[in-house]
Amino acid sequence: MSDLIELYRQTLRIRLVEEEIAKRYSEQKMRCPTHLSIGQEAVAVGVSSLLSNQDKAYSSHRAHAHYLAKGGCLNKLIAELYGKETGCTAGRGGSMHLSDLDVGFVASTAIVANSIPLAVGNALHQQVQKKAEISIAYFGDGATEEGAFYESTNFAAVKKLPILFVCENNQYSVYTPLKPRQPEGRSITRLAQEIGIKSIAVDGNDINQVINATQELLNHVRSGLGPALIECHTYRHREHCGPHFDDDLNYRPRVDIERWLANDPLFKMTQELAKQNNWSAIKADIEKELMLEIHSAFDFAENSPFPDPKQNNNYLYAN
Amino acid sequence: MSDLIELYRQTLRIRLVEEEIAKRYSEQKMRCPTHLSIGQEAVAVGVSSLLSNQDKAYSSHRAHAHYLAKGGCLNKLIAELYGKETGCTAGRGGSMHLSDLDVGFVASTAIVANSIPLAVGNALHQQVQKKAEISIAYFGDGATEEGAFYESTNFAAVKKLPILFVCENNQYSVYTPLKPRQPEGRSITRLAQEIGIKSIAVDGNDINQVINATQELLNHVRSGLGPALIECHTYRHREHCGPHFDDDLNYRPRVDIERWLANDPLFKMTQELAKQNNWSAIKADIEKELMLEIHSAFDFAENSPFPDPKQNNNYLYAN
Amino acid sequence: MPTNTNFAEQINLAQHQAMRDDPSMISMGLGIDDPKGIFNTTTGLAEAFGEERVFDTPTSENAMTGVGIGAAIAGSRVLMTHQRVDFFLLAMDQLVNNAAKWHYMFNGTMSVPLTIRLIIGRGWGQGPTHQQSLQSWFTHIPGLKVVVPSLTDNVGQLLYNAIMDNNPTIFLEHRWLHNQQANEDICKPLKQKPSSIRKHISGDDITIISNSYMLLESLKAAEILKFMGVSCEVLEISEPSNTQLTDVYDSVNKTGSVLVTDISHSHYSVASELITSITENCFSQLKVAPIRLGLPNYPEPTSFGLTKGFYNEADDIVIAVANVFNKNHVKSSPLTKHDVPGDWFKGPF
Amino acid sequence: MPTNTNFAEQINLAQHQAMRDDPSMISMGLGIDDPKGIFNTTTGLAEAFGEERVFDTPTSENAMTGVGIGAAIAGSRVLMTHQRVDFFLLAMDQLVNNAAKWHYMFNGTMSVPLTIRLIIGRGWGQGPTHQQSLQSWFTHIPGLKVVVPSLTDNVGQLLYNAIMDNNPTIFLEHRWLHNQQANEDICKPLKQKPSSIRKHISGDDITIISNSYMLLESLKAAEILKFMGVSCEVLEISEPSNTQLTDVYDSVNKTGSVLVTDISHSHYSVASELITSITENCFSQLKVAPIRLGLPNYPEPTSFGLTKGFYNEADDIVIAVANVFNKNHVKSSPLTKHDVPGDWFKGPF
Ligand SMILES: Cc1ncc(C[n+]2csc(CCOP(=O)(O)OP(=O)(O)O)c2C)c(N)n1
Ligand SMILES: Cc1ncc(C[n+]2csc(CCOP(=O)(O)OP(=O)(O)O)c2C)c(N)n1
Ligand SMILES: [Mg+2]
Ligand SMILES: [Mg+2]
Repeated sequence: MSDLIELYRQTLRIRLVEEEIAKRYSEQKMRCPTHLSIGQEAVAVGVSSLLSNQDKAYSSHRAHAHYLAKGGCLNKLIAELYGKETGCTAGRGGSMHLSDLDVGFVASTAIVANSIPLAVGNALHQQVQKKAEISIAYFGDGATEEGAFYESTNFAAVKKLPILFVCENNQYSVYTPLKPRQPEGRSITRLAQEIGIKSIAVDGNDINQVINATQELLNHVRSGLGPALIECHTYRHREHCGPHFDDDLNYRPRVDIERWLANDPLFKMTQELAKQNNWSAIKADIEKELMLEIHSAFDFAENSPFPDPKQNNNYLYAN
Repeated sequence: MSDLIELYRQTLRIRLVEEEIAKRYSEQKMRCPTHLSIGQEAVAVGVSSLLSNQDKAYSSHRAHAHYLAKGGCLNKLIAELYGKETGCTAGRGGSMHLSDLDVGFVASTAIVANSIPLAVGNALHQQVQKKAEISIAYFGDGATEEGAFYESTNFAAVKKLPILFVCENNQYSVYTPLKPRQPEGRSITRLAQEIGIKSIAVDGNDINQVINATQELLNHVRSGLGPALIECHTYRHREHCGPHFDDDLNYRPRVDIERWLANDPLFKMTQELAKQNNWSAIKADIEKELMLEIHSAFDFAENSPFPDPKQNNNYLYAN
Repeated sequence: MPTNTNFAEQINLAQHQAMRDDPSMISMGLGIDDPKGIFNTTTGLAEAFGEERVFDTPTSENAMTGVGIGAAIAGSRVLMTHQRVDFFLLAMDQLVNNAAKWHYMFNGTMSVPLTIRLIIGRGWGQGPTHQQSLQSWFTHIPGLKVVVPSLTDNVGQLLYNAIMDNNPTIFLEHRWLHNQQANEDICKPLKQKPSSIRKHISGDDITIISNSYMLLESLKAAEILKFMGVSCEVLEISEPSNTQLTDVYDSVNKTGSVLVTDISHSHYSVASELITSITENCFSQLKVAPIRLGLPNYPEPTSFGLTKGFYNEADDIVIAVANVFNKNHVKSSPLTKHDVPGDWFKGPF
Repeated sequence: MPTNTNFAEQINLAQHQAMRDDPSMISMGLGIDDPKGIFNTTTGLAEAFGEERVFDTPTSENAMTGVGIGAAIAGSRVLMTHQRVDFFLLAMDQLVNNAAKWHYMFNGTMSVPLTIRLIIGRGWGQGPTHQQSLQSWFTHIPGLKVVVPSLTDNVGQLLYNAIMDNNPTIFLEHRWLHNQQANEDICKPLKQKPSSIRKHISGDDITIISNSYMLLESLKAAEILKFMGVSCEVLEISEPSNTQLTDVYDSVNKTGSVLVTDISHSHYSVASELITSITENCFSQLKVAPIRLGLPNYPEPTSFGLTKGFYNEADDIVIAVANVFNKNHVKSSPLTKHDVPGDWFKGPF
């Protein structure tokens, strides 16, 4: 149970961070396209609970949860959204280019599927250099439509590279449902299996399922048997990019929305945790502590200076 | 049996054409990279026996057999190899850019897998315009490693497009066997199935298998049920590019070579046909007639003029 | 009373008209039938022409470009739309090896009536991979046509003609122009051929050549320079792939000096090409070295703090020109934030 | 007695040395360990360093480029090889959106020690999609280094230094140079820093700027022009991404005239950029308009008949220069067939 409390705390932390971002986004101070993970946090928390700082993760445009769950510095994340010198990339990359090398979160990128090959390259380096660590590639269902996904998984399978592919299938790419993008009956899991990747599909909102499947797959990957993929079915609560709810646009069936909101990962964990003695007090404490941390991160960001445009000339080339 | 004789004639025709190319290639008059299909002809002949001129085919760098089996003009093919004005593209494209629109052979291209999306686009046009015809995309095992193959088949499956994908799996990409390119146990057929394409694997050197599978798949495609793929296992006899045998380089296991040479499509057909009355006389007649046609095609090519470089300015843009 | 229209609306109109005029036309792209309709530029198309002719696609830029080319070769007229130039980098093989060369390579037997709309981002945190404008790449490739609209009055005409042209055409649309207002009655008839070079202001002292968003800044700059006593001739080149530059040479031969603005990196750019062509053709008339104003040689950073000064504005043009004529100009503070085109833009894209 | 070597061999040597010097280096590409060893440039590498470090790959140019970038970011030094530039068009997203921007975008915290060898085809039926040379594309992108070798004496040095450089570098190798002979003792030490601009012939009347195969033709042209009484200064620029052009400006300021040769299409090319930079910097010293000699604005046709005159040769340079100095020169017939670099080349690639 204490494990579950910690998982809950992690999940709630990401949720509260992103809700705070959403709340303040319209102030026009976080001036960069921002994709919230609200509703999908259990995937990142579940997977990361089985990783060490040595393991290296890459992600996509929707990376806040992956970054935070991996241990990425909260202050740097918020400062990056504000475009401040103290941000992950000192304001060069914004929300879609997060990085915290200290905890093995290498990078997220803004082009769909184009960080998948990078993660595979990381795994190639690990294999050639005989490292014990592994690589993780996070991406969405839309990314699996890119040739880059297919070519990368094929190569990882050929070389039996130490990498875990994590697909968050939230059924949408921006406003577009699966239908015009993938044929009826498509299973990303079975497809990956035929590519040559050990794969499991789970309810990504159920953290126990995520953890159990990840554990099984990591055993495979860490013993050098080759790559693996976990497909996590999940759902995003808010608009694709930006802070708002957008179901007034009617692009998602109402029944789906209701079903998935009822299947919210925090809600699910709470059902279990409510049995715990003293739960409401514990919960209140966690929330309070988290809100303190979060407010302090926003203060940090707001109070940090903008980088000086004179620095724009730095780092065009490495030495 | 008369069907089989015709199939034999077609197959032999392609074989003899290419052997004549091989014989003369070192004269340095056919000055363009040329990929012979010797050993793989049964695929093209079998598939084309079930197509009409309305059906539209695209192919790759190794396109002679596909072009000829579809009914492409022999004179224009040879003239193109010689870079003459009377060639398929009047010398602009060479061996890797064949075309004969009169018989529905739209084009071949030189970049691996990059004509597959074009064929799918052709099928899209056919579907939107409600045409009865279908499209065919020929390509090799190496081409299935390109994202273009994956993205194209996915889209064809989404839209249920009228297209037959024909994969000639000759186990090699240039000198490279499958091992460093595709994971052990890979089946292109099963992979295509998971992408959403009805698929069958056959011995591509057995023309009956090719025809039967193609017929089954074409029934599916022509009734509007969506795309299909046939994977034809086959083997190239000569070097990847150019006229020579190159097994002195030892990149292919000797046992494989022997097994596949014994499984030569012409050899297989002859075993059946030898039972026919008068077979040696029929065979001799066919050969004689074909050699006449072939020599005349080479004469045509040799006697045709080179195009005038002054024409290079034409057709940069269409009107 | 003339009705108001804007750039996005004219783009929308041109597509509606083309779809009506050619029943073989199809239109595809990520999100073209979604509730936002690609910044309202594709709104209503799917409803008007049906989902067989107007449809969303998988996220497969490379193959989908090939599909567009294949459909075009087969006889469809094809329009494809990408929300950013940057995403289209995945499709260079199809564009360059197939689309650009097809008509030529097959000796005129087939053609590729394909238009690809690419939207160029800028500011408000678009950052390194959501703001590139690669017109010099596209124009380097023989066989492609490249169109770069600037003003609401002819953007519809340019797009309509690009669609109806039987060649692969890259249509580079700047996000900051979408809200540009105009009266409908100044808009050029869609079906007329557009002129690829337009003179917006006549002048004697210097020729300023611009396109896309930089044209707006150039026009502003010319106004300011007029008050400073410098008479600018402002030319717009909307089709950089057109090699007929007589109008440009005539202007430079008259003024004897030229400044070329560019929306992309200066280095190896449209500006480089134009200055070289001008130098080759007007050498003896040039009084001073030609000037180019483009982006510096590093990617666009994301932060509001870092993008200050990254882009050239009217003031930068004024300063560069004033310098030639030994005058002085001091950069003024912008009225709106430097990273938005106006108050209408609230992000995120 | 000095031993003979050639261009391909020097490329091979540089790779062997780099693999030895950096145990973290890996090398991959289609066919690099095959019996032909990419025109003998990669022969022996897999044997010497093992198949973990030197390996063939699936035909997946786009993702494999990303894999190379990812491995480089992780700490491997990476070399990738493509038999033609044209195939690499599939990988522009990885190159431009990731490799070029990575060090910058992540504020210097990571780097991409990746070199990509791209071979440029020419003649003997290579045709429209086996002969493109896109150096102006690559050099337009901030953050890439671009190296274009010309001569056997420093090609090894250029490649070794490209590999050891911690930035993504495009190494554009012309197929027609592979057999270029030289004495080993003129070859520059691999581990010395190469100079990115070299003066091969000093002269007073005109500056000729070249790279890659065109340098050989320029050197021949300068010899002929000498007999005609025109003194040419011949410069080689082997790193077009290097913006330090002082040596070029000095030369043009001295001669007052310049001709830039280019192996790619003239339009929007390296030549355009150089002429613009030169005009900006040497305007007052220029006596005549700069001249560029590049490929015409259509794809390379395949036929022996059609490629005649497609490429510029020494004679074309001589004619262009002679014209400036009011002299006459008539094109002579070539000694070997126009579509091969010499008798050693028998096709097909
Ligand atoms: C190559 C490319 N194409 C299009 C886009 C625009 N885009 C940004 S996010 C996104 C949705 C991707 O969907 P998915 O992979 O399922 O991720 P999700 O947003 O659902 O988390 C798209 C299409 C892009 N960034 N890159
Ligand atoms: C994108 C690209 N990469 C590499 C090549 C070089 N190449 C030409 S043919 C070929 C082999 C392809 O193998 P496969 O698809 O199996 O066809 P096969 O030659 O066996 O018929 C390769 C790698 C190319 N033309 N295009
Ligand atoms: Mg999704
Ligand atoms: Mg093969």
